[in-house]
Amino acid sequence: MVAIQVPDNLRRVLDVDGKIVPGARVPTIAEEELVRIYETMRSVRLVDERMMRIQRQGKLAFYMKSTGEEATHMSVVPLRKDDWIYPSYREQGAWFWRGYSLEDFLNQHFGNSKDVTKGRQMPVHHSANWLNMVSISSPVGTQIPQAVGTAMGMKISGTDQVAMTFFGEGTSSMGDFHVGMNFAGVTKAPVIFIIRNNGWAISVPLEKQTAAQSFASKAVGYGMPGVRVDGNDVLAVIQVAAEAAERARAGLGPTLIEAVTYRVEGHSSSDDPSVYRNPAEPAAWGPRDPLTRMSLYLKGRDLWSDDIETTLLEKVNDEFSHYLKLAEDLGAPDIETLFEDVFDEMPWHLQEQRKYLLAQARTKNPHIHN
Amino acid sequence: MVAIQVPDNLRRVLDVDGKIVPGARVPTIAEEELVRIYETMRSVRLVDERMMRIQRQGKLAFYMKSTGEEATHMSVVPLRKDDWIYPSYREQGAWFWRGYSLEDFLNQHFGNSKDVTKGRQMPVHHSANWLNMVSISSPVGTQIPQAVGTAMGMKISGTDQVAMTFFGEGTSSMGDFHVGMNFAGVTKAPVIFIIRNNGWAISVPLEKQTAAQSFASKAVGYGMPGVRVDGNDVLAVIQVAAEAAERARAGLGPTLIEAVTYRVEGHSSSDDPSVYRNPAEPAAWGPRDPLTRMSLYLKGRDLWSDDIETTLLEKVNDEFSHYLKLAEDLGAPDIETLFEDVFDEMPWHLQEQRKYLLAQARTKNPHIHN
Amino acid sequence: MPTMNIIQAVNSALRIQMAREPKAVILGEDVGKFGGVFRATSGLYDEFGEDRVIDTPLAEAGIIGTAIGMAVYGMRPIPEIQFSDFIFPAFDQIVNEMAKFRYRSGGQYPCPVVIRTPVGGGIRGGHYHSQSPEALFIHTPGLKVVLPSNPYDAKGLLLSCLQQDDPVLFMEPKKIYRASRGEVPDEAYTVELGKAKIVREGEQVTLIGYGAMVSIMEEAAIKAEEIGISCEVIDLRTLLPFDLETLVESVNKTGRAVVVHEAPKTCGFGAELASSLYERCLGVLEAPIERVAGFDTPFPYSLEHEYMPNADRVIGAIRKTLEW
Amino acid sequence: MPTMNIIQAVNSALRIQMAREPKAVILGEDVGKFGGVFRATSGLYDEFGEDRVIDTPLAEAGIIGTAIGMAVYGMRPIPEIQFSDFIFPAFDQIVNEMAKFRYRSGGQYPCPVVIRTPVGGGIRGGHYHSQSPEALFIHTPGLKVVLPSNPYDAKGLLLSCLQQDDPVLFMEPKKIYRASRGEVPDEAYTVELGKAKIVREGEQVTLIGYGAMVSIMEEAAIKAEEIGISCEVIDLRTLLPFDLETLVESVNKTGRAVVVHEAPKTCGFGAELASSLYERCLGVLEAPIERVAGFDTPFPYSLEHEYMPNADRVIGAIRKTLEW
Ligand SMILES: Cc1ncc(C[n+]2csc(CCOP(=O)(O)OP(=O)(O)O)c2C)c(N)n1
Ligand SMILES: Cc1ncc(C[n+]2csc(CCOP(=O)(O)OP(=O)(O)O)c2C)c(N)n1
Ligand SMILES: [Mg+2]
Ligand SMILES: [Mg+2]
Repeated sequence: MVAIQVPDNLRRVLDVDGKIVPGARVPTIAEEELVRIYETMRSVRLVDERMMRIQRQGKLAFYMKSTGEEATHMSVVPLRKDDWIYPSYREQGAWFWRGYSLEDFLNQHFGNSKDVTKGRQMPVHHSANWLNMVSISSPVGTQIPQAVGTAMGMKISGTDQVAMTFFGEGTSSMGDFHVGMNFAGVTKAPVIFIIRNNGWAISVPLEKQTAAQSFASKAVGYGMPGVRVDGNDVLAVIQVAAEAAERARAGLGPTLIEAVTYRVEGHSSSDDPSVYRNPAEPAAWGPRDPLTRMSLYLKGRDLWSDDIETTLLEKVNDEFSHYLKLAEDLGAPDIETLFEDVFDEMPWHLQEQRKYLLAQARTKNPHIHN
Repeated sequence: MVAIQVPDNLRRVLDVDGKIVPGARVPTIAEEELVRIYETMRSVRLVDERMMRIQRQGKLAFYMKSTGEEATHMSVVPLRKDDWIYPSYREQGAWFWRGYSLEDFLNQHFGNSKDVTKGRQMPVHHSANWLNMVSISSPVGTQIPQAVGTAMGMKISGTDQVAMTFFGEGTSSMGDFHVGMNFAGVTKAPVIFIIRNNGWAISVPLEKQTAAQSFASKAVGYGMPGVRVDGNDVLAVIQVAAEAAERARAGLGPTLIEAVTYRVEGHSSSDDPSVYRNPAEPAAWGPRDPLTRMSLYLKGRDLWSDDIETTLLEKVNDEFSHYLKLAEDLGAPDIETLFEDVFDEMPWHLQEQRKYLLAQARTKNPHIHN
Repeated sequence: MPTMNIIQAVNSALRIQMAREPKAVILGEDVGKFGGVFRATSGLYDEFGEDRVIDTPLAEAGIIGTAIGMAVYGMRPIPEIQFSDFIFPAFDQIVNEMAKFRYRSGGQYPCPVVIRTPVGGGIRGGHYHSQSPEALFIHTPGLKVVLPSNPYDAKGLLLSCLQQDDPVLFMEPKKIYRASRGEVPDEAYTVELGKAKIVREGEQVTLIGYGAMVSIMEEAAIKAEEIGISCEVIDLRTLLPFDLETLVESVNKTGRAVVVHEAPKTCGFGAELASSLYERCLGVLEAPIERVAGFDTPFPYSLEHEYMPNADRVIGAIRKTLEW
Repeated sequence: MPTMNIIQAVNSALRIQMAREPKAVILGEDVGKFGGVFRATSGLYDEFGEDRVIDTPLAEAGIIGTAIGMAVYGMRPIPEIQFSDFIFPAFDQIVNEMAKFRYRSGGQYPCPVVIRTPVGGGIRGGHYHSQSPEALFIHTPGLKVVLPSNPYDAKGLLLSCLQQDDPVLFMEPKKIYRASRGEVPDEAYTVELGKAKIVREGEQVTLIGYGAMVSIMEEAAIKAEEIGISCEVIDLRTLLPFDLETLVESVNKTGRAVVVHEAPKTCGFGAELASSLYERCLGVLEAPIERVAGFDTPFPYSLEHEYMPNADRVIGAIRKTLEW
């Protein structure tokens, strides 16, 4: 009943002290990009904390932190701009890496009039077609066959684009995981599956999720390679994702990557892990923190310092406060928007309902005659 | 695009000449039971042919033959009477082995007033609770998690019963296969999964069904043993099923068995395989016929002869003709039965609809006044 | 008598059933140690053990598929679907299997699965934590559908469901899970399935609804009374088989009706209720039956309050029936 | 002009779309070499290759899930579900994903998937090859639902669906797949979505239905005429958005209506049509709207003919509206 995994047979690049593991395949990354990777991860940690704080203050209905899992988000680093991503709900860093702004991020959470999704979804359900980041959906696993379909489309169209999709280890139990993986195997679609194995699906530990030796081993059933990587080692994550992307672009088909990490916090702002989880468990994961490892590595290469970190945090903090204020001050989207985008053109029944609601909104608390 | 599989690494007991393969684990079966096994398989072959003939004569809406796959049905031989079976639609022999009569069999196909399922389902959809054989359902794969649930119930109740379920290799692509297998792995439910890999799912060959090396290899993803057996070798089928049943009864959990066989005929009476399949392919499977192998084996042990076979065929033929006549002569179930068994007790709206239909039936072609 | 909210009432019914029926099994996501994300199964894992209160893998098709296998084997499974928005991966198992098992086996295999699932909006859940899919199940022959509006009924109806032999979808109005409180006996009792409840008597307009909409209707009825309109309020409680007799009696008296539900209007249960009433009461109806329902859009997030029926909208409909 | 049956008309529409739209892709079980179990995709695999006419693994959730992924990427997928009874494993992908994609992305990701699937009874298929689940999809905001009754409409409606930008469930009445024949141009043309067709004009009773029920209604109308009753017959063609205007106009003229469908009565589409009509036409209605529908049982096998609506039953209903 303890979800700590012995991280055996994991692909690794950095050890816990931020040193390169002897013999590791190290990804080729320019220095400024290395820094940007760490900055993104560090910013996510900060943003998560601030978001949860405003949630606790009652300003936000809901939030989900990704604390401890930030390195897994960086699977997107080897992708090109024209590659497509189907995220789950716990990959904040992937969004920021692709260029999603803190402003968009906050507006979505507040579902305000500037939210690009028009206040249609709960917090943490982003969508950005200009980044080829597909709308997050709450039902888990539905994105898996969809990502495969996009990859099939890429292949049919003769491009060398790649699709990537993220999901938690719990989600691997859904039927959609199976059908998606199987279609990908058969069609050799250029798709990369990232299982964020964080040990828990809300209150359910991984050993109640599957009896398989590992999640990566599930790849056997689909005739594709399965790779297990230390999900708290950002360079290893990037390396295995880069290899998978190369395979996919070369027409060799899909890859399943299991990034072994840990959900240090509760599932969401609605959760209370103390009810079901031994507090010693998250504590034990502390030394494996992906931020510590990467910052030690960067410091070792003289690319990072505590001062730079302080400056970064100040900057992100300020930016956050700035956009938070803006986001809070904006109202909800116009009532009319309720009826838009159900269809391309609004059919008569929705026009009628819109008219009714607008009239009703005007005559609130109507004076009633009998 | 040719679905013949090199039957490598298959568990085997009999070679194509009906001789015991050196070193094989041979199931312990009494002589009269050996004969009964062959008789059942041989009877299925005959019944299949007669059924298809009456279908072609327009007496029957639909039929599905199991020609060439009869040995796989015998997976049920090691089971006890109190074990449960969730069949798919192509295991005629399993029904007869358990004691389902030719009379019940024919009545079901005619959906007549003596059909125990009250004419509710298409031909080949049997149900027999007195044999712990659960109703066949057309949507493929739904029986898989159900069988697991029954096995979970057996375990929770502290019995040492076992559940077995059958399905085709095509059905392994369904989400329900995955969720069923996964629940079984996690709960260590006493269940045996028999994949009848007959190479085809209607017109789709197995290589378009999965990219996995074998269907048995899918067991890896669920932490259970996967066994590949020559599905045309009835003694091997029985042996691996017996081992799986023993494992299950000992509390060691589920087993996946892939019985490699071949669909010699069309998918069903509605199918025309010449549109999509090279006729050389079924021909090549001839020498592997499970009946030939078993009859050679029995003859080698002086348990069978051509004369005995002729007698058997005559007996089954006569019995078939007898019950066919009876089944044909019976009418459809009473109209009232349409409304029974929707619920335990008939609610008002069904009572009302029943009353309406009965009245309508009486006033057919009513004289209309304006 | 103790006071309970709906969660506590459900929990009490489950505890009674688990204690008296050794074949009863609870299964679902997070129903074990955690006691369910809404805490409806709280304490049951400790009391009845992990064999009978099962945290399943994350797969609704598996939860319902295995529950069906348990039920036909003779167990009494009580699966939980965490939100009714997540019931669709199990839709095939529910509509093609659970609902038809008894029928297709010619009565040989009853399938008494009681699925519990929270339903409806009002918790800022957006379109994946707010849907009201009851009509889909009412349209599926072979299922009973129950949806209580208060703690007393929740416990009594659930205990009724658990004692009968048909599959049931027991939907719980999550908006008022905690807000609706009332006296509930600690011991076992039943509320009869298939019987609506007249929550408030009145003369001029019949208001018909269920679940979280009942208090909305009551609020509207009170406001209407203030301005001299007398409304009868009926809580359906069982949606299938629904209690048409009680509705017909009421509409024969009032001559007007308003049907209220959260689900989208088009092809919603309101259409069935209205059509059935027209068929019986056309002669007495003084005005068209009004349907106050969710709009035909996915359930929104920011505009949730604009989306959901409220007392004002019900009053608007009442007025329309009077002014026709 | 050539004569075609419905299968051939569908095949012709698909061939036109595949030839003119390089992003169009057909996928499903047995749609390739075999040309579909009903042969609707016959010849297309040879003509357009296995990249664009894809025999998928046996998994409806995968067929629709991948079609969605293709559509949001910009392709024009046309998945086939072999029987609409087997659509339920894909139900979650359809109602939670395909239907809501455009909405939940704030309009960023349209999802133009056109699902084709045979529907209805009359082929001795028992309850798993005969169901009519249209109401479930009509109740789901974001989906268009189309169901033609003849070859000409089948081709023209399908071509309309393939040219617009919303997800569609295109249901094909399998009972009359081959029996319904008529003149169909070889070239491309469209039949407008959302428009019903008055198949037969009449004065006293409006008969409303779709798909295989249209010929049943016509048969009833002819028989009714023989005994002096004049019926107007309307083929809805598009079920969502449905053409209420045409229905209202007709009922305003006749004052009576009978709605016919194969699906179970309770919470069927008939309830919506009737309720909508009452809301607009209560003043002119001379009698309750009659619903002639399948019974609220699973679709049977031996008693299929007793189950399905027929002309006699429609005449019974016509008579009821006249005798009320
Ligand atoms: C189909 C479906 N069922 C249930 C839920 C409720 N739910 C939300 S997240 C979650 C656990 C997911 O666990 P995992 O896949 O491991 O991802 P993680 O939260 O750990 O990142 C559950 C059960 C859901 N969103 N969708
Ligand atoms: C969910 C579902 N989808 C489609 C079908 C139609 N169908 C019936 S049998 C079949 C092929 C099954 O192939 P396989 O599992 O290999 O079994 P086999 O027929 O070879 O015994 C298909 C696609 C179905 N019955 N159920
Ligand atoms: Mg997890
Ligand atoms: Mg097969």
